[in-house]
Formats: sequence, C-alpha cells, structure tokens
Amino acid sequence: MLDLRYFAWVRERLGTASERIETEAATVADLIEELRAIDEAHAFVFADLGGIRAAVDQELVGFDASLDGAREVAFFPPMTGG
Amino acid sequence: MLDLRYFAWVRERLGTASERIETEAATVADLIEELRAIDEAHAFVFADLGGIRAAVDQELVGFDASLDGAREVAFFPPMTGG
Amino acid sequence: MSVRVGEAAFDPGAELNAFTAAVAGAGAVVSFSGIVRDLQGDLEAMEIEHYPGMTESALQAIRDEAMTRFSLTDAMILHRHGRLEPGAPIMMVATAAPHRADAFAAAEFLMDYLKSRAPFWKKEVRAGRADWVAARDEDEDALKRW
Amino acid sequence: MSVRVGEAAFDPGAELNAFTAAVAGAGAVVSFSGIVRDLQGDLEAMEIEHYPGMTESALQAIRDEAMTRFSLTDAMILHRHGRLEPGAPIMMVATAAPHRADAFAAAEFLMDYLKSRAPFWKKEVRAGRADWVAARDEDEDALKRW
Repeated sequence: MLDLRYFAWVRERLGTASERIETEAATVADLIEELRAIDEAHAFVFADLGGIRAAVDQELVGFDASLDGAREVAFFPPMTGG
Repeated sequence: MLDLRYFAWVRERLGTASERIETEAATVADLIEELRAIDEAHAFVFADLGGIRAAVDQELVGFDASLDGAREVAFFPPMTGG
Repeated sequence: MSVRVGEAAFDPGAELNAFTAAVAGAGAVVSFSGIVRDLQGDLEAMEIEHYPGMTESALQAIRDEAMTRFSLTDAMILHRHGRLEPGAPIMMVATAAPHRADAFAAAEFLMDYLKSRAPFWKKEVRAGRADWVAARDEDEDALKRW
Repeated sequence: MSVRVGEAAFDPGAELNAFTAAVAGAGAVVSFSGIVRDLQGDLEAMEIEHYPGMTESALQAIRDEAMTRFSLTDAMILHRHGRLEPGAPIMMVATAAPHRADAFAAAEFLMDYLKSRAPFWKKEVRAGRADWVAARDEDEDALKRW
C-alpha cells in the first residue's frame, strides 16, 4: 500500500489531497505510468512532467527514484515559497 | 587661506583637529610637501602616504587633485565604518 | 528556534531583535523578509499551501546546510502558510556571522534554496478569482551558483 | 529619512518595521546591521569618530547611487558615532525591491561603499587602552566588483 499526497493545482485538478493505492511500481516513473491510466484527471495531471515534482517519504526526488520501502509519495508543481 | 582638518590617528599624532594655513600649493601632493616641512609630527604623519587619504571640500580625492578654489582639506587614515 | 512554520502572523522587527540578542558574538546580521505585494492594487489575499512534515524537515536541512557552508554564528527561517493579507510578512530569514560576506552569502543561499526546495505553493486571490503563482525559471537557475 | 547619522542608540527591529511599512509595494526587504563585537571578552567600548558634514553627504551619495544602479523601492542608511557599548548596534542599511536579487545586491553595495568611502573611524577601548581599528584590504577590494 502506498499513500499518495497531492498539492496545489495537482490536488485541485485531481479533486483530492490524498489517495491510497495498491502498486508494484518500482520507481516514481513506473508509478506515474500507472496513475495516468486511472482516469482523465490523472492522465491530464501527469501528461507533461515538466511541471511536476515528486517527493518520496517527504524527500524531493527525481522520477527515476526507487519506491523500495516507500510509504508516501507526493506530487506537486514546482515550489513557490519565499 | 586653507582650513586643514585631521581625523583619527592623524589628528592624535598632530595633536590638533584642525589648523589654518597660508599656501600656494596647486595640488594635494604639493600641500603635503609643505606640511612635511612644518615639524617632526607632520613629517611622521605624511611619511608613508599609503596609509593616508585626503578630502578636498569634503570630497574624497587622489593626491593629484587640484586645490584651485579649495577651502577645506582633510587628511585621515582609510575609513573603517560599517 | 531556528526554523518555524505556522499560520500566525509574526513581527519581523521583533524577530530581528530577538535573533540579534541571542548571537552576541556576531558583528554582522542580515535579514530578508518577503512581503505580500499588491502591484495592481486588486489583491485580496495570498493563500499559501504547504506540505506539513516535509516543510519543516526541508527548511531544517536548508538551514543546516547554510550553517555548514558558511562561517555563521546562527541562522533562522520563519515561513507562514494559510491566508495572508496584502502587506503582511510571508517569511523571513536571518543570518549572523563575524563577517558580513558570510552573513550576506548565507542569507542569499537560504532564500535560493527555500524558493525552489521548500514545499510551499502560493495562490493569489483577486476579484474572487484565485490563481497559482507560477515558479520562475530564474529561481531554479539561482541554485546553480552554490 | 533615508540617511541618518547620530550619537543616539537606535532599535534595528523598530527601524526595519518602519522602513518596511513605508514601502508597501516592495516584496523583498533586506537589512544589514553591524553590532559591536567583543570577541575576546575584554572590550569596554567602541569609539567612532566621523567627519561631520562629509559623512552625511557621502552616505547620501552612496544611497543615491544604489537607487540608480538597482531596481529599488527604497534604501536607507543609519550610522552612529561616539561611544558604543559591546552588543550595541553600530549601523544599519535596509533595501526594498520588487525582487530579492536587487534588494540583496543593493544592500551589499551600500555596505561595501560605506566601509571604504564614508568617513568613519573606529577605535576599540580595552583595559584602558585604545587602538584604532585597521582598515582591511579586502574591504577596499570589495569595491572592485561593482
């Protein structure tokens, strides 16, 4: 089981801040492939990865990051703090 | 007539914060030559110009600056504000 | 406390004084504060979303990295989330060092990393409409100098 | 007031807040404060001499130059002279700008010029002995980057 967290327009577009899924995905990229297949909203959000960032267990990572042992994966747009 | 102002260790070494002199010096460098001749204290202060800065009418200048029309010349060490 | 994240407003002047008082050995103190701007005069509010948990650890990591890279006496980061009015302070960093070059460089380092590596997202609310603030390429580029 | 020179103590936090309140259009505010340091623990006081008249015009010129060179909303310089206790604020600059890069660069510019071009001289009094603080070559060198 993997907890997914969504923020900012990703959250708004998906209509939820979190979901829990069953997955065998080995990397973030693999997970994204699976998510794209869920429905149109997911397909839209993950269509252009240039505008998406990912964190695994609250650490910012690249899409090639392993999901081995991961409990929480988050997707969000580039940060705009400060 | 020219008003001379001295600051920091230059003032302390000369034992005065200001003096008024009669001079025909054309540049700051010429003036320094005249000042060196006044006494030992002046000769000491102006012996090594690497540690001396000059201002003419409250503007920082190089030693080649003209004294044409000048009313006040100041000598002091490099500034240490901030 | 060197890192603080919360909804409550803070007073940059009071924070600067408290930070300075705690680092008596430092000759140089630099602060940066980010204020909600209203350039067109029609901003109702700025809403800041964040990632609770990750935010705190990301800011702590950025602060620790600054302490390692620069000769600092101390460094702090404050950042608000939630709904902010125009003119309100959004965030603040402060650095203290024996020499000004370190204090300035560390404050810029903190800001550059905070902008692109701390999980905050800003939304501007104007005339009932809310728009996410787009990330600026130059903010990402700013990281390359460190 | 954008340039202030005097003997009286000032409150950096209160100055930062007053400065920030006056520039509502700016998103980025940077401050630098210089504090009397007592590294060895034996400093009785710092005495700061200045050149009345030239000081004010030099600081005003430095401030005006910063306003010209950078995209600033405002900039201020405060500097004390006379006898200061360890831990006391000596001086402060603050800059406000739409973007942080300008606010940071301008604050560093103000400091670099103030260090080497404003007529202040510091003396440290310890154990009854008073020594003039020597200018640092790197302060003069710092001007070359602008």
